[in-house]
Amino acid sequence: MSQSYNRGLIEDFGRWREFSAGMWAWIFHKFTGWVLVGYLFTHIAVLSTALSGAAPYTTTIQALESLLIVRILEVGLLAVAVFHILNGLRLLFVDLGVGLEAQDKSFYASLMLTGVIVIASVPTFLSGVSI
Amino acid sequence: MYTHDVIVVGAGGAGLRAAIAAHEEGADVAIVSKLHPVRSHTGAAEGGINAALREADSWEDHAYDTMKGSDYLGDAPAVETLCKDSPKETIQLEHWGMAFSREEDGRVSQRPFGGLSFPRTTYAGAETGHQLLHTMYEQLVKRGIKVYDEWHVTNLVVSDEERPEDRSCHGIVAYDVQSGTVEGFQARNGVILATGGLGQVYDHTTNAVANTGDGVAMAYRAGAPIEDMEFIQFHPTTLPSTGVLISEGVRGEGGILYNKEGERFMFEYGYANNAGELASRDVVSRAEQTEVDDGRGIEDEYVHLDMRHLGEERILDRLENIIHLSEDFEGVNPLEAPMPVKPGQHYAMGGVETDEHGETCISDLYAVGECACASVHGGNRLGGNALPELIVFGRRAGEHAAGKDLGEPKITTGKVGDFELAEVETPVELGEAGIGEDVVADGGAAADSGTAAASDEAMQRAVESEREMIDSLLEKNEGVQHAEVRERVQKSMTRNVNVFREESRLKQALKDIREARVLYQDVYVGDKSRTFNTDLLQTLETRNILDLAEAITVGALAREEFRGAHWRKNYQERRDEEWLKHTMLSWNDGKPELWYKPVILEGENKTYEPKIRSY
Amino acid sequence: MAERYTSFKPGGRRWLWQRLTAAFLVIVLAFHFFLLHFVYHADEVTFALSQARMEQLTYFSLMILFLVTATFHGVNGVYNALVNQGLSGTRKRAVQAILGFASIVLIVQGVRTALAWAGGVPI
Amino acid sequence: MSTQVPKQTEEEESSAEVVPAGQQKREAKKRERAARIQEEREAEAEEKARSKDDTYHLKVFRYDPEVEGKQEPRFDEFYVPYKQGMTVLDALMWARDHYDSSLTFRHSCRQAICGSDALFVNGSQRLGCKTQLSDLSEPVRIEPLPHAEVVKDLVVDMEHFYDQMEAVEPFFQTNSLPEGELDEQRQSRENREKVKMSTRCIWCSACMSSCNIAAGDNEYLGPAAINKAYRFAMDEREGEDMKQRRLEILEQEHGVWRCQTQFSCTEVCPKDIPLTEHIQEIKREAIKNNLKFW
Ligand SMILES: Cc1cc2nc3c(=O)[nH]c(=O)nc-3n(C[C@H](O)[C@H](O)[C@H](O)COP(=O)(O)OP(=O)(O)OC[C@H]3O[C@@H](n4cnc5c(N)ncnc54)[C@H](O)[C@@H]3O)c2cc1C
Ligand code: HEM
Ligand code: SF4
Ligand code: F3S
Ligand code: FES
Repeated sequence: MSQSYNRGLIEDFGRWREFSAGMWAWIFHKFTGWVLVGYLFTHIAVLSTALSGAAPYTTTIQALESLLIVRILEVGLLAVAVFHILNGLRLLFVDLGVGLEAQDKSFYASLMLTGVIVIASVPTFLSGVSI
Repeated sequence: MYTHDVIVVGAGGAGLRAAIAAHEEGADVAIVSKLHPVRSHTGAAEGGINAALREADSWEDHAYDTMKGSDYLGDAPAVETLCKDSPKETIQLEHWGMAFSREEDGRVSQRPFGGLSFPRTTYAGAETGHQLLHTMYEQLVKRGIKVYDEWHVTNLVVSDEERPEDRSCHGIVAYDVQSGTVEGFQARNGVILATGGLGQVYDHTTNAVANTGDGVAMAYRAGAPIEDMEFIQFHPTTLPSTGVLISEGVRGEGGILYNKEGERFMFEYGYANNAGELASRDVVSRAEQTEVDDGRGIEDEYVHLDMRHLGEERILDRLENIIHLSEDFEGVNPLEAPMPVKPGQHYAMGGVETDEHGETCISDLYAVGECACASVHGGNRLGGNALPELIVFGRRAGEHAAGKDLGEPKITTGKVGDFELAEVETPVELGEAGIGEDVVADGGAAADSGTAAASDEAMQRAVESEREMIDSLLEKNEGVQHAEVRERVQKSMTRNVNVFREESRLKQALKDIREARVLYQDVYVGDKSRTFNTDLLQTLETRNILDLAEAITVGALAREEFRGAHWRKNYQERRDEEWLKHTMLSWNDGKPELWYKPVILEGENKTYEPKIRSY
Repeated sequence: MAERYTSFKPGGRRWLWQRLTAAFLVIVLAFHFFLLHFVYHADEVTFALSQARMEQLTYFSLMILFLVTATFHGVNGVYNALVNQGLSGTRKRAVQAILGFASIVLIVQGVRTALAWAGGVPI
Repeated sequence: MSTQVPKQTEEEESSAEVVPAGQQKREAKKRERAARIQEEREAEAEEKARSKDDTYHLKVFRYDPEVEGKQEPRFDEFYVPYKQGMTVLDALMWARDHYDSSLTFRHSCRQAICGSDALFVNGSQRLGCKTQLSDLSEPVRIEPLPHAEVVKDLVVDMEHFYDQMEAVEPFFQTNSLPEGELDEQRQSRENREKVKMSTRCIWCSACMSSCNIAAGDNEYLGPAAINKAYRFAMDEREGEDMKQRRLEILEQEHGVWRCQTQFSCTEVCPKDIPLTEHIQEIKREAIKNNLKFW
């Protein structure tokens, strides 16, 4: 072959509109997984303030928790976590060979359920925040 | 230039089997194929492989059925070889892991098929050919046999003695589709042609686009005689837009054929008052064609095959795959509407004349599979007899080419013994138009055989002339394109040399072919690229289509009788006294030469006396 | 040609552990979220409350286990994702080192914090 | 409507070689006639396409490393008259035979068995011959398979796919063949049923092209090759020891563990092979197999 044309990865992801359920599930799962590790690290970092004693810890946490933005981020985290859990369960079933024909439906179900749970818990998450 | 002991052209069932056999005999073998092996049309075969495997069955019965099916135009030594070897070869496939359908006890399944006295058609679902092709390709991979895929073979390199029987084959010339280079492939021991069918001679066929009969045409032009070309099998129920086959199962379950007026024509017009839709393939095909010709076809093209009355449940249960075929390829849901069907070219019984080792009269040149004529199918091929032909004769040719002693063949090749020269009156000149002045060089004749040096030189020259030919095709900037030429021939063949053959129409076809040949003198290739130039390849193929269309028509015009698949309007019966012989054509200085040779009816233990072919 | 003969050890174990930790995490993470956001509300979090929980051995060990599994699951997940995108050779080894190091830091820091709360290993 | 690059033809005309004088006159005449036929033909085609309001609008990817004007990939537009039952492949053939003979694509069987015409049609991998135009929205966008290098127009380089297919020892192996050349190996109906779907693969590479993992990791065996190995690993005729060996091959670094169950392979497979299911089954077999040694 004299020459050939490689369209490269950029173009591939230019096709995102054409991705199917399984691909979206994969992308969302990836994304949420990364956010969760990221959070895990920050979470431990914040909690580490406890090492310098009870007072600094309580103030840090309460200062953070009183911020609306933190609460909103927490709702986001919940969404991310819930989706990752639900889709994770979906994947576990897929690994066991259960319900493969309904894989797209179970993905949509995970999305929907995530939405419902997140909306339902907004009041709890936002309660007591001082604006 | 590449050099191997044995070169196999084509990688369908026949080519693969030949390569494996030659390899097992210790030869250095390579396959050259215009398609990657798994793309070969053997994959399309559905029905099965006939083999007498069971205690209650015998190869003798299989041979009897085959002779009868051939309408006594098969040669007994070839037929008997086929039937004797088929069981062993079929089990060989099983040992290679082929996924045959199975019985309760774990043995391979067999089913009944038209024209067989015992259910001996061994099958793998409705995809026997696919399984066979892939199983054999796997064995090729296992053995590491070299495949030059997407190399289009354009010519044979054959020495140029006067008589074809004295010639020998040195190798081939091929065009690399990806890069556009022309190379020679020298064969120390032999070249095996396994290029498959020639369905593209017609515009409506169950064959693949790649089935352009290249091997037959190349061998023909190199001097090997071609045999019984007029015998073409047509299948009555193929989808009009693609030629996809709708199996006989639909009619077997009770599907009904209707014409435009909604009449059940098989009965209403008395084509088959007893059997109706279940009459034999050729009867149904001719009935459909008559309806269309008489203006009772839908869109002047096809008839309807209706199975809705069978009820959804029964259809889903037994004919589910038909629903998919009709929806995918014709866009018709057969649960809601009748399926359009029409007769389509299906199989070529004729081909390059060979003996039962697959060798042609040119030494070191072999032909196997659908491109060859040994002859096992004679006037008509039985369903399930082509696949065993591939593996039985593929193996034999491979072994013989690699040097194994298979004994003296009983079938003779070339103009020897009792042959009979003949003439047929044609309305136009036959053969090459404008010989000697055209860009398209003749059949690769080259220096005499003998020494290795002479062979090298012959190869060189053949490659050179092929390069020039291709360069000149690419350099030309105006003229006609192959699609135009091809379409003309295909249309005329379908109109005139179809299931019905009458003198005036056959002559018309010859005139059309002549015109197309003249037109082809002006052919040019629009695509100037060297990379994957399918335009160029199709232009080369079109030349083969021209030569073969002519051969089929000449044979059909000469044979004044009704035998097997060959129907002549004014000769409505088989005429054994005169026509129990093979139609042969030799390419003689650019012109077809007609001759006949006797059929061999003497088998190993008995002689097959011609009987009336009725079932 | 796909490389068939490498020194690579079949990836099956890490794959299996990813699933096993996932199954475990479903329970613990749900518990964790529920406890810290629904039972105790976010604005009520204090050092003392955490301390009270941490002083129980079961809770303490559950949290340590939680930390370890989550770290494995998360870091292994990230590693897989990178490898799937064709990471190999030195870069792969570098990533292994970095991720391994980060995991250790995370776990050590987490354990130290837990110990600070519990005031030593609770017995 | 024809999309041949006009500039290029002109250039070639001027650079055409000089033909001997004697031949010239005759050729000129022939050429004239041929040109006329060609023109009539194209005019007729256009006429036909226009007169029917039922035409399909195709946008086809074009690229040719050698032809000026095509070196930069582009899309060409074709209008093809629609006929009941017309497939994407039929439309491409029509466009090639009536507008632009250099339009290049692989095809052969026209019945979904040779696997040569997997294309990217309106955003998903399909066989041209098995896709009805009437199921598609216009314009019908036809591109070569993603993730593969384009050789020309719609033709991609398949070598890598073949390599992957052949890397899994894709051939039957057993240590216990029956003695006699006429003795079959026995296989239960259930077992044949189990491997049946996996044997249907036609090597079209649609699955491989659709898999994001295969796109990211070129060494990944890919769904088709894993399915091929599954076909043998699950065939009871091969025996346990062979199965071990097959699992080892599949467990290689770029083997079965790479699959992230995206399901797109299963969705695009024209032969309806449950690829993800087979891949997952192999993963579980591998785990079971490994656990045995713990
Ligand atoms: C739809 C259908 C159903 C059928 N069903 C049955 C059945 O049930 N039972 C049965 O027994 N038979 C059946 N047949 C017939 C049988 O399948 C064929 O006769 C047989 O497969 C032909 O095999 P082959 O190896 O000769 O050729 P093919 O499989 O056609 O292979 C030809 C090979 O030659 C190569 N080639 C061609 N030209 C060139 C060239 N110029 N240069 C290089 N390579 C070239 C091609 O690439 C290809 O690899 C069926 C046929 C069709 C069409
Ligand atoms: C709570 C229940 C959880 C479940 C059921 C779950 C499930 C899964 C599964 C099955 C995978 C594997 C996907 C694959 O390889 O195809 C995965 C990947 C991953 N998980 Fe989780 N997980 C959970 C919690 C977490 C947590 C708490 C974190 C963060 C620390 C996390 C981070 C990740 C990451 C980073 C990946 C890799 C994503 C990728 O492929 O890029 N997960 N998860
Ligand atoms: S598995 Fe399906 S999609 Fe993949 S190559 Fe085989 S037939 Fe094509
Ligand atoms: S699309 Fe790819 S990720 Fe797995 S399920 Fe299919 S191989
Ligand atoms: S042309 Fe053979 S699969 Fe489409």
